[in-house]
Amino acid sequence: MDLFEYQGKELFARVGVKVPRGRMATTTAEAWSAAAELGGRVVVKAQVQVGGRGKAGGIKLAEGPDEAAARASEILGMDIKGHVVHRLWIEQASEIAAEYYASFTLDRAAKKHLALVSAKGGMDIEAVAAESPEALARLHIDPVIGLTNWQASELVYRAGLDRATARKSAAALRSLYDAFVSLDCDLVEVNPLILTGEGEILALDAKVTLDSNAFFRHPDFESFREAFTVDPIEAMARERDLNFIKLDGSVGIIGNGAGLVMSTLDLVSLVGGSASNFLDVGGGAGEETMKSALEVLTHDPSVRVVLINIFGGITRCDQVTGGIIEAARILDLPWPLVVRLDGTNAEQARVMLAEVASDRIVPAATMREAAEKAVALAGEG
Amino acid sequence: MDLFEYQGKELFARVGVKVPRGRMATTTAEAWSAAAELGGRVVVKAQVQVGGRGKAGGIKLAEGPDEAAARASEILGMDIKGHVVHRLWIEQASEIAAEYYASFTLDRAAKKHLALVSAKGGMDIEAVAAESPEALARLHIDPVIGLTNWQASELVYRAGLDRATARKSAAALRSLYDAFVSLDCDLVEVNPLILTGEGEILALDAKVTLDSNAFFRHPDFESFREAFTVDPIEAMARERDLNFIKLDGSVGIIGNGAGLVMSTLDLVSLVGGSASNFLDVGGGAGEETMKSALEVLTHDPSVRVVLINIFGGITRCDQVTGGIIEAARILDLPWPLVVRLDGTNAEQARVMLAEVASDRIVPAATMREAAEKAVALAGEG
Amino acid sequence: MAIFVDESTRLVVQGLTGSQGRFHGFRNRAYGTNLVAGVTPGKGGTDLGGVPIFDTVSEAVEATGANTAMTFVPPAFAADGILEAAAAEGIRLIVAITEGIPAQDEARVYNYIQQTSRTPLIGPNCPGLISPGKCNVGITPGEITMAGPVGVVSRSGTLTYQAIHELTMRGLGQSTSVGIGGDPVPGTTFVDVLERFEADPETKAVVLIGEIGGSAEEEAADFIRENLSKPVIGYVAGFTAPPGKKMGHAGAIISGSSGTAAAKKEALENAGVTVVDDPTLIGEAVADRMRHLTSDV
Amino acid sequence: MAIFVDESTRLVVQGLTGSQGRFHGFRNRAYGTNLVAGVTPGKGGTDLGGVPIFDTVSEAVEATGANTAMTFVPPAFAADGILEAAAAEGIRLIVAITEGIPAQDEARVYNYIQQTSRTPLIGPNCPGLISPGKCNVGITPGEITMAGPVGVVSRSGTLTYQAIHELTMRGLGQSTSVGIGGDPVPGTTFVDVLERFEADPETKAVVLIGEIGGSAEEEAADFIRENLSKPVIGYVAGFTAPPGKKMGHAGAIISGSSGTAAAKKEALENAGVTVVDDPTLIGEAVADRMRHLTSDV
Repeated sequence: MDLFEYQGKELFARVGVKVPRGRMATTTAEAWSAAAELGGRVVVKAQVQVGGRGKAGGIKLAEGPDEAAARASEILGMDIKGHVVHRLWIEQASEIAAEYYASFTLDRAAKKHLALVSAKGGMDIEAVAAESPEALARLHIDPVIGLTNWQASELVYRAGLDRATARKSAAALRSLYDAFVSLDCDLVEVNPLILTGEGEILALDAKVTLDSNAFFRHPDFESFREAFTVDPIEAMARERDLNFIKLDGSVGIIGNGAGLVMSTLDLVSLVGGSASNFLDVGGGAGEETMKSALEVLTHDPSVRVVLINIFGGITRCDQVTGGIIEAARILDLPWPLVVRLDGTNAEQARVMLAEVASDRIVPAATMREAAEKAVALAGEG
Repeated sequence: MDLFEYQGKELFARVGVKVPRGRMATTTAEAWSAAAELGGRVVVKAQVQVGGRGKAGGIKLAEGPDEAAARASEILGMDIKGHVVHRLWIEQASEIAAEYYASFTLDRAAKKHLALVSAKGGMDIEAVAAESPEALARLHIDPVIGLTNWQASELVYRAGLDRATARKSAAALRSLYDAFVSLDCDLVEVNPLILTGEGEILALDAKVTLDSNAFFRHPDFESFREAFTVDPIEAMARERDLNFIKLDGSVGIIGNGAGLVMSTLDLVSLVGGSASNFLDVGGGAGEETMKSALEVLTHDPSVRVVLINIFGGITRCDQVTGGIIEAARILDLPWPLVVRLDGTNAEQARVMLAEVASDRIVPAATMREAAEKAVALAGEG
Repeated sequence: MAIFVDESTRLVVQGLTGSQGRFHGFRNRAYGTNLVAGVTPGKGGTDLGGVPIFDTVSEAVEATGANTAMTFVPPAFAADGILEAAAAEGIRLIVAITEGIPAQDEARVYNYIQQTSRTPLIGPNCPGLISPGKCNVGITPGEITMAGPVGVVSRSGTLTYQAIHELTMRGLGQSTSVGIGGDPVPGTTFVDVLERFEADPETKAVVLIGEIGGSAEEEAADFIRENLSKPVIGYVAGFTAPPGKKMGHAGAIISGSSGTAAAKKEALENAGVTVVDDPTLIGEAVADRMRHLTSDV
Repeated sequence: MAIFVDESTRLVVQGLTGSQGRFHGFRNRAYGTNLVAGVTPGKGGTDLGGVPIFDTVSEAVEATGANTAMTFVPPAFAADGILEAAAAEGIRLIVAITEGIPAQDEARVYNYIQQTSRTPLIGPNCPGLISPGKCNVGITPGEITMAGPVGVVSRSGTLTYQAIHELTMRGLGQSTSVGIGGDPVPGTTFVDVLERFEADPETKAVVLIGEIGGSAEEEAADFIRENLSKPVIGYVAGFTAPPGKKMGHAGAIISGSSGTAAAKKEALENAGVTVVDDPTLIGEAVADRMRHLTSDV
């Protein structure tokens, strides 16, 4: 789960990573109060999950509350690369002596944590890596013992950070790494990490991706979701424990297993159509799950046909078919169904399906045939 | 540093190992107040660093403050195997459903931590190991990752602890291990670790040995020393950073390096004498250190002769000799010195020594000769 | 032969008394797998369907000679369970079915096992593996498989079944089918499995099922080019997946420009792999490559 | 030959700019050791007596080809420094002189190195080692040594010098003298060193200096009986040490009935070691055993 800057900074502050003092605001009035409370110069920052906020005019300096409110009114509602600004982060302006870059993530190929640190912060790190690779220190960290003191120190010296404040920088890196591990993050990226005029190291930005698999250790993290504007259909699917992602096409897809569903999407595209969603009912889906999945899709007006692709393992095809038939009976489905079933109890399921086959429920023998029929019914292919 | 039970329990409570509530007392009045404050039945326990307190009458139950004071007056001043009782620990009496044994230490041969857990607590664990080895679970712990949850659980089941409360026992073992590591202990031993009538696990005793090398991480641990009655000569030596241990004989020993000093003790014994101490001046000792060491020995009335055995490495023999000559001049040493020097600048030192040689300063060519001369001068050999 | 599991497998299931562990453990036994023990702390000394339950893996191993552990322990306890299995002397393979283990736990456990016992770990978050006719450890439906010369290795679950189905439909049996799982740090990679297929005389061709995210397919391609003498038929899912969205699996995500299906397909093709765009063509492609193989011989 | 250090040693000193590191580092250089670099974080780019200083060990290794690290870092930072040296590619030996490292740190560092780089570590809390005439890494006074056929291994510092002195006085030179240190978890044990002496053709006999505490001498005895073809002369200090008192070294303590000098002497004698009661007899004992050796040949 990708957090907003203000959420990341809230977590940073909680675990001891130093950040400037700040307040969240959703209105100009709140922006005024936040600036008044913080005192002095403040920065008004659009909270959107997209890069290039600054260039787009989403980050502005203000001398006091009135100016902060004025800037807030300019920024709220702004559209930054398709992201509308609903929230602001108002924070004390920092005096910047140097801008660094620091991130911790998992390097899947090396199967170790990867630290990236650079003295060239505040700019696009991929550009730094391409143009001045010597300014980017890379170091693998063994997750068994974590970031050692010598590694933090090595990162500081190799990245060419200010030597006089090397200890403080190393300590800041250790505290960022501790945040990365203790908060169960997939990514912690701070750009820029700044050296202030007083020689302090502060995280001026916070890009934090949480691992939702670890939420059982951090039950309060669920509340971060509230800040996200979620597609209502995705929210409905989540409530029903269905793995749903909205896409741009017109063929609704329901399948079991992420790989099989992705593969179905690809096949639909290959035969000239396009999927309107990714919907994985998971392992062991029965009648209820199928009804539930179909009901979710009835709320998506872009769907013109639904392709159901099930390979029964734990999942029993006969149960799935029962759910489909039941749903078709009670839900008044607005579109035709193309159904392909294989695996556990498929014979039986095919018999059930044959009995109800019509132009609204179309059986298919293979994935390919199912994709072709669905795309034809969607009027795409 | 071996702690008293009450000190160990203070540390346990600090890091979350559950112990009965208790208070320290050094007088019967304090014992009365402690019992009154704690309420209910209490146990009055002699604080001595020796096993078998209970059998010796050093642990007694009391129904209330008056009885606690009475028991305290019986125990205070008692001599338990040569240890006089100066302190008491008064704690709430616990209802005991089962007595376990648990310890964590370093297994030097395996170079890993070693956990020992038994369902047969409250008795001598070496006897348990000898008589019913199946009742003693042994498990090595990799210090890199520490005690894992499965290991704590395995210890509980292998040791045959109560199955209904297995989770609590495993949690107690983990918290004891955390104490062992986070407090930098050489040993944590709890005998008995009890299961109470309410199903709680409590440390009813606490044998804790702290690693003094780690005191830089725990500056407050130094204060534990105040509770120990220290030999005044040892205290003086400690102040001067000399490594001194009092022994029973009459030949004072000064040397550089623990191995060489031990070896000198052995040689004195081999030729029929006995050392009155172990005193290691360490590496790089100069004039001041030698004077300091000799001065410490002047306070020990059992010394009849002092053998100085130096092998110069970093230590320069001429400087050592300078210190000896200076000390002999100003300190009015009450005993003769036998001096053996080898290594760095020994030639020069022997010349210096030859100039002052007398029946009070006796040079020796080898360790063996030095030991023989010293023992003869002590009137032992 | 076969790889990882066969008639000599003696299986202990961690979490056999849980609903998932019980269902699949006994399904494996029904297939013919030698299920010798279950482990559930606190239930030691009991028995489930004739299988003895132990409190610890090491006791199970001592008592039953188990050599393969399958983990159905819930995510919060799974990392610890895998460490326990890895520490048990005698366990030579761990299959972790559990889905949803935190990534930090997986990274720590993977590296620690590599640094200590080096016990092979398949998964977590995987369907397990099957050597048809010999042994099934995991959730693969045994009915759709048949014994034969094709090795299958896959990051996906049901897509693997689809591939097996296509093979079986064409009379192409499988030596072993290994689901390595969809998490970012799988204990066993494509390369590890390919190495074993190369060494297994029974395996004549390999089907590799990849998906978006990470660089496992690219590493497999490098390995295939350098080390594999057997024909490989590939399939990659996720050509139409949008960047930045986790497609079900924690590992299946396109980050920036890396991890796309197109790049993976290209890498595999450059290594001589026949990559099909449609999973229903897998069987045909394998048959085709194996025909050439036979005519070569 | 010689073991661990010789003419090919390229030494980097961690903490060269500290008073101890400087004194001994340059003393080693004066002896002839190839001191190529120093490491002190924050002082990188400077120079001390012609030796370049680096911020990190890896930079020192890259720039100078250092292959041996000696650590004089203070106790609070020494464990981290040892880990740094162990992680540096190219470092094949670490000699940790630092005294007073917490036992928990030592245990963690020792096991981690064993599980990862496996770089040999001598010490901590040791006098280092010397191959007379070739290389001195540590605090052994080079003047008392001479090159020759006797390997020396010891848990003690000055007692080692005493032993070397006795050998040199009798014209018995040393191949290498290794002080493994007096801490409870030495990185290198008697057995590790004996193994190397056995393999070193230049070493014809071995002097082993033990002391009370632990069971290292007993393990050495087992190893000698099984594996050593060369004569071993032993000495054990601490016959008169009282139980329960740390005799200077953290490791030198008799606990209960174990770790006594008498038990160690007996174990060594049972393994065929000539154990002397008086360190001044070491030279004579070695000469005696070596005479037999020559007459055997």
